[in-house]
Amino acid sequence: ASLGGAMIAAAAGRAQEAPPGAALEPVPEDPTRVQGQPVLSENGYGSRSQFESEVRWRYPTATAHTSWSMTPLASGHGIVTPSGLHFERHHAGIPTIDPRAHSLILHGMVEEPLRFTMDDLMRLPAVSRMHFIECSGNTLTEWEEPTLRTVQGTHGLTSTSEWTGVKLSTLLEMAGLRDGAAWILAEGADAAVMTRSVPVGKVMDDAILAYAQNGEALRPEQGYPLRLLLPGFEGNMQIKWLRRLEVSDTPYMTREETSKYTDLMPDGRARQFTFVMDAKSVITFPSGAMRLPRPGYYEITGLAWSGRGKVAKVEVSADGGETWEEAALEGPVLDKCHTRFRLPWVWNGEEAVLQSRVTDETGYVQPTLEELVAVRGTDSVYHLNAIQSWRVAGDGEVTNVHA
Amino acid sequence: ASLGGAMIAAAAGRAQEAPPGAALEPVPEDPTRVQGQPVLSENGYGSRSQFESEVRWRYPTATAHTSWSMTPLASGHGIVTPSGLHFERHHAGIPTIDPRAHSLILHGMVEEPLRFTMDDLMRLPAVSRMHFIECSGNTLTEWEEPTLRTVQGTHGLTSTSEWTGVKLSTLLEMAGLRDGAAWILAEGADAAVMTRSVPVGKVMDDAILAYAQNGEALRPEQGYPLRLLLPGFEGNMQIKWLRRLEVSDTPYMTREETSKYTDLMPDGRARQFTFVMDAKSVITFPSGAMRLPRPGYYEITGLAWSGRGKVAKVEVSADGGETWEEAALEGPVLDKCHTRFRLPWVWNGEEAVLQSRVTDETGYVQPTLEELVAVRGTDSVYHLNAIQSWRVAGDGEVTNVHA
Amino acid sequence: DDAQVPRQAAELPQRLEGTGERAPETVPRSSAEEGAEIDPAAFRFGLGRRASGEEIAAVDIDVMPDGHGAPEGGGTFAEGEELYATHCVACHGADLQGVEGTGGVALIGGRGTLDTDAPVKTVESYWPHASTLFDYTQRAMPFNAPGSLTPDEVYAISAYILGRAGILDKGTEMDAATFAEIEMPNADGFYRATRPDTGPGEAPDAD
Amino acid sequence: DDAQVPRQAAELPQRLEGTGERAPETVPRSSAEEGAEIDPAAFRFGLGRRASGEEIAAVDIDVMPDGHGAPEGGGTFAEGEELYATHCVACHGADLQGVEGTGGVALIGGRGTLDTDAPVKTVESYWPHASTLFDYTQRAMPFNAPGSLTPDEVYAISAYILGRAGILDKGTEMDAATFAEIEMPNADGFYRATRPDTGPGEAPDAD
Ligand code: HEC
Ligand code: HEC
Ligand SMILES: [Ca+2]
Ligand SMILES: [Ca+2]
Ligand SMILES: [Ca+2]
Ligand SMILES: [Ca+2]
Ligand SMILES: [Ca+2]
Ligand SMILES: [Ca+2]
Ligand SMILES: [Co+2]
Ligand SMILES: [Co+2]
Repeated sequence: ASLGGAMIAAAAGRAQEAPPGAALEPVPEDPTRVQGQPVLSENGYGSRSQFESEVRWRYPTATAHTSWSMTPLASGHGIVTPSGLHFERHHAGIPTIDPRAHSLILHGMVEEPLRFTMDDLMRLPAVSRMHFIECSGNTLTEWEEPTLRTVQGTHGLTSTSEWTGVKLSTLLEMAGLRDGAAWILAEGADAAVMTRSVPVGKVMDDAILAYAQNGEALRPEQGYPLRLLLPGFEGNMQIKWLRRLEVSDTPYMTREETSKYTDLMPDGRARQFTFVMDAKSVITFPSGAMRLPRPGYYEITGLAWSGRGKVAKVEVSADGGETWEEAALEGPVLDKCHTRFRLPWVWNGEEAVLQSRVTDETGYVQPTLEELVAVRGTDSVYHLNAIQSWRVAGDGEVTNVHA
Repeated sequence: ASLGGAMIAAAAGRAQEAPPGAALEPVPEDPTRVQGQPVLSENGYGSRSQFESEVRWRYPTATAHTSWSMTPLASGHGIVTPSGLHFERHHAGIPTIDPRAHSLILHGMVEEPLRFTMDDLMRLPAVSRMHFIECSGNTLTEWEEPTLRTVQGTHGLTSTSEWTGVKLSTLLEMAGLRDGAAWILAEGADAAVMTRSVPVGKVMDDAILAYAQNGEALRPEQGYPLRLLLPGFEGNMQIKWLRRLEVSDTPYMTREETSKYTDLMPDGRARQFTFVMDAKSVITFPSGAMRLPRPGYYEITGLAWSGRGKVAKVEVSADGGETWEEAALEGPVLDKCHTRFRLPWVWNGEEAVLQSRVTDETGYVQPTLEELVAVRGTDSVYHLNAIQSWRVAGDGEVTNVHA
Repeated sequence: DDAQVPRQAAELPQRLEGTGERAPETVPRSSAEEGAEIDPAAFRFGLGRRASGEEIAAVDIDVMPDGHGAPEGGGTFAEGEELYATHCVACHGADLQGVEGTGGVALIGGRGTLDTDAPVKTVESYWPHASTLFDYTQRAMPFNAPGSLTPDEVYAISAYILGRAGILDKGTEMDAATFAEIEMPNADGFYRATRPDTGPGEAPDAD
Repeated sequence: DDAQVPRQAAELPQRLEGTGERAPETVPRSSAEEGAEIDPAAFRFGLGRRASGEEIAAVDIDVMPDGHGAPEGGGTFAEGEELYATHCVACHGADLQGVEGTGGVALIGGRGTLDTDAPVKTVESYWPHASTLFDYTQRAMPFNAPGSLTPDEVYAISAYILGRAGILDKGTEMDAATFAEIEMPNADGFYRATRPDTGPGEAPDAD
């Protein structure tokens, strides 16, 4: 039944291929007159339609092993990101790890150092939580001038999943923290042996050792078989392929918290440990490189999120920030999770500049780029959470602008 | 990079194949010493790990074109069902439909009959909701005696997704209902041209024409490009591959609401239009055909849901219903949606009978099989929502029992 | 000519000039006429359009219990006997008792079994309306070639099955008018139920 | 011998006798010793076990700013020069300015640029701790063969890079004791920030 990966020769002899993630089936002229594909046609694990082809887009770094790929937010729906489209950031590629050969060592300033197999971890008390993960490098091309053209390019380093795993606090309670314990080094089993230092306070609050994502095992790109989840903190800290946790009184000053993921300020000094992802929102429809076919009704929609808690409000402007209207928030509105907003809009065919602005439950309001640059300058690379502007021209072309 | 579908010859020459839904990559001895797979290694749509192999299981009907396959609930996590593992029920296979060739006709007792392309529908105001869908035939093998051995077999015809689409009430408002309109026929474009009559009240309340599931287009098995969603109603009514809606004053008495999906009672008469899925719960771990390796700590977990609203409480018994303890409900607890429950349990190595019992927000309490059979007899086929019992024997074997 | 080959699969999104990004999906264009009055609050979106009579007729295939929707034409038991032997017998059997392994079930028999421990539900014993037989056969049967029968053929086959079931006189020609007249044996066998059955909130069945 | 071939992929779940269902995944067995005292409320689950000294040593590779964790051994600029030419030059260049197209970035230069419009961040100009160079090289470089260098080699290459950066005297042998002594040019260039910067809830930077 399934011709997965194969090709169908069309009438005139042009070969056709299924998009990534799809299997190719013949398309009957009238589907009511011929039996469809049988139940379990794909051996028990289904795939998407051959008529759907949105894909992650890789930012063109010099090598594909240390690179990132971005979620096609423009074609998203609701708040769950399909696992196959979750953004990626790897510093040494995606390791292929046999879970039976994997273990987690917890040591350092603990009463008793512990070793867990994946089997051990799966037996411990579990939690499931929906959270976004955003790379703090998301939007880094946009500080000085509008650079990328689509919302996938400008904002695609954020995705939301339902994560399941063990609270890291459970493991720390088992091991017993020693006096003075303040930081935990998390280390991956990839070829970058990726490391970050995490404050113990955050870990005891809501850190999760996740082994599942959206109801099944973690995807390899997301750290199979085990990743650290630090809700609301920058993605780089949420170490994938986790193999080791070491407790100490001071941070480790790894390459990823000194050379990288520090924010260079205009005075030449740099902020370090800027963990939290400030509240941010973006309109995903209409968005860059689209073209509105003609004046008429359009539902403006997008995503809002905050590393500090829940989204409280999203406002939308169609005139570049002069006037704002409150958008509807789609429930459930969850802690440190993407929240979808929607606002009906009738486009009259004249130029418009669309913006969204989130307020989170702490009262923090998403800044304009101008406000942000006034504090940070344009060379801090990370944590650009400013209001995004999309210009709709008279002919319907939507472009990325600074407004 | 990806050898999707291909085979790797293992050291001793035994060929190995990736499980369905996975791509096969070489497994390095030490993943920290060799670059992993590059970013975008699967052309932009990722797949699951080659070490994960749970699959849907097809109930062995005579033909695979009218058959069903069941979600492997035992390996699930949280509440989202991976789209590739959502249960299936097709009466004439899965049609392959080009969305550009598909349209929806709304006619009958309306002021103005309307025709929508998929493009039209995608432009209308949208909603996103997380809901379970359960086939009312779920658990049908279990009326008289314990028959299937796993929770996949006994309860696998229920799954949860985040659905996005247009409220059907929006379309009815556009068309204008005529006086006396009471029922709507929904019709699919599959080879069964599947039809069900739906009360207008339900439709105006919360029916959705869904075109997306878990953040991307509907999967073909779930009705691509368009399905009807009737939160809390039996799955069969939630017509897939939807092509037509006709409004009338009386139900249509289709085959699926007379010959099937009616509940034969002991007096020989049958209940018709038993739409709502009563509250139900099941322990997914430990569950049938598992074996507890030895006495010790186990977290009992499972799913609860109600077609009438939210889950209010889940109680768990380890002694066949003599004593009950309240389980923790994992948030968010959503309307007409799977809710995960958890309860720590220390198994002492002696025989135990595990049961779960849900109470929904209307106060309804999941019945015992005895209570249900007292009213329904054992020949009504559909809507078996009784308490499920799993016996844990002294050697750790878990079996399906009536207790 | 490439332009005439319908694609059977989506191509990858185009690469954008300059950045190499993937183009977003094309913004859907409505099938509505241009210049419609738009007022979202009044459910006027300028999206979708009026369905024509032909468009409706092409899909409005249902037949209701009173015969509403039944097509023109007709057929007899005798015609049906031959058609059944051609199109149905392989799966439902010469005696209409079904054929194991095909999924084709028994179509007749089972009267008087519904209140027993082993109820047999067939068109004859269980189905409350004759229209359902016509409607279902027309839309879904024969299983290997659904939608392939003409209205005349479906009338004839229905007459044959109802005849074999002892419900319809073998001499009667079946047509649109027949539906209102036929008395199915189990016509009164159904009632609307109010559930739930058990526990707090219990409600009695409503007849 | 089949039993010795490690599977590189999971097989489909077994079929169960009688029903043909797919077997659920095997219930995980803990690596803990049997008979442990169990008290979930006190976080005693009888799951997992004590990590041995060897198990910890096998993965405890980090080196901290004060040299904590640095391995035994040492290396010189001269040794490092040769090793760099073998293992690093292809991507980071003979002048340590990086090589376009390889992803290998500049390792030296950039002093005095951090407060300009075009800051150049390198080990020399930006990195606050010498330990990070050793730690990172040991864990992640060379990119094409990570983890392949001996401690002596990493010490030598670090001495070479820091020497070329004008940070370490070319005559000094680098070893575990060196980390505490080296003064990185930008050692004082970092501070802990309290955000957010803007809007209600604004908080000033904490130095
Ligand atoms: C190739 C096999 C096959 C052929 C030929 C076939 N059928 Fe069927 N029939 C089936 C199957 C399979 C089902 C069950 C469909 C389902 O599960 O929804 C069925 C169901 C039915 C039902 C519904 C029975 C019930 O109790 O709900 C009727 C009525 C029916 N067929 C009539 C016919 C007629 C009339 C013909 C010939 C015109 C025909 N069938 C030809 C396989 C067949
Ligand atoms: C095959 C190419 C290649 C080789 C050989 C190589 N590197 Fe690198 N190096 C890279 C890449 C690519 C990166 C960036 C890695 C990332 O994105 O995380 C890097 C990063 C670094 C960095 C971090 C730079 C910064 O500013 O954060 C240092 C230090 C470094 N390499 C040192 C070395 C040393 C020392 C060697 C030899 C022992 C070496 N490299 C060999 C490609 C290479
Ligand atoms: Ca799409
Ligand atoms: Ca699994
Ligand atoms: Ca009709
Ligand atoms: Ca019986
Ligand atoms: Ca250490
Ligand atoms: Ca600059
Ligand atoms: Co990052
Ligand atoms: Co069903």
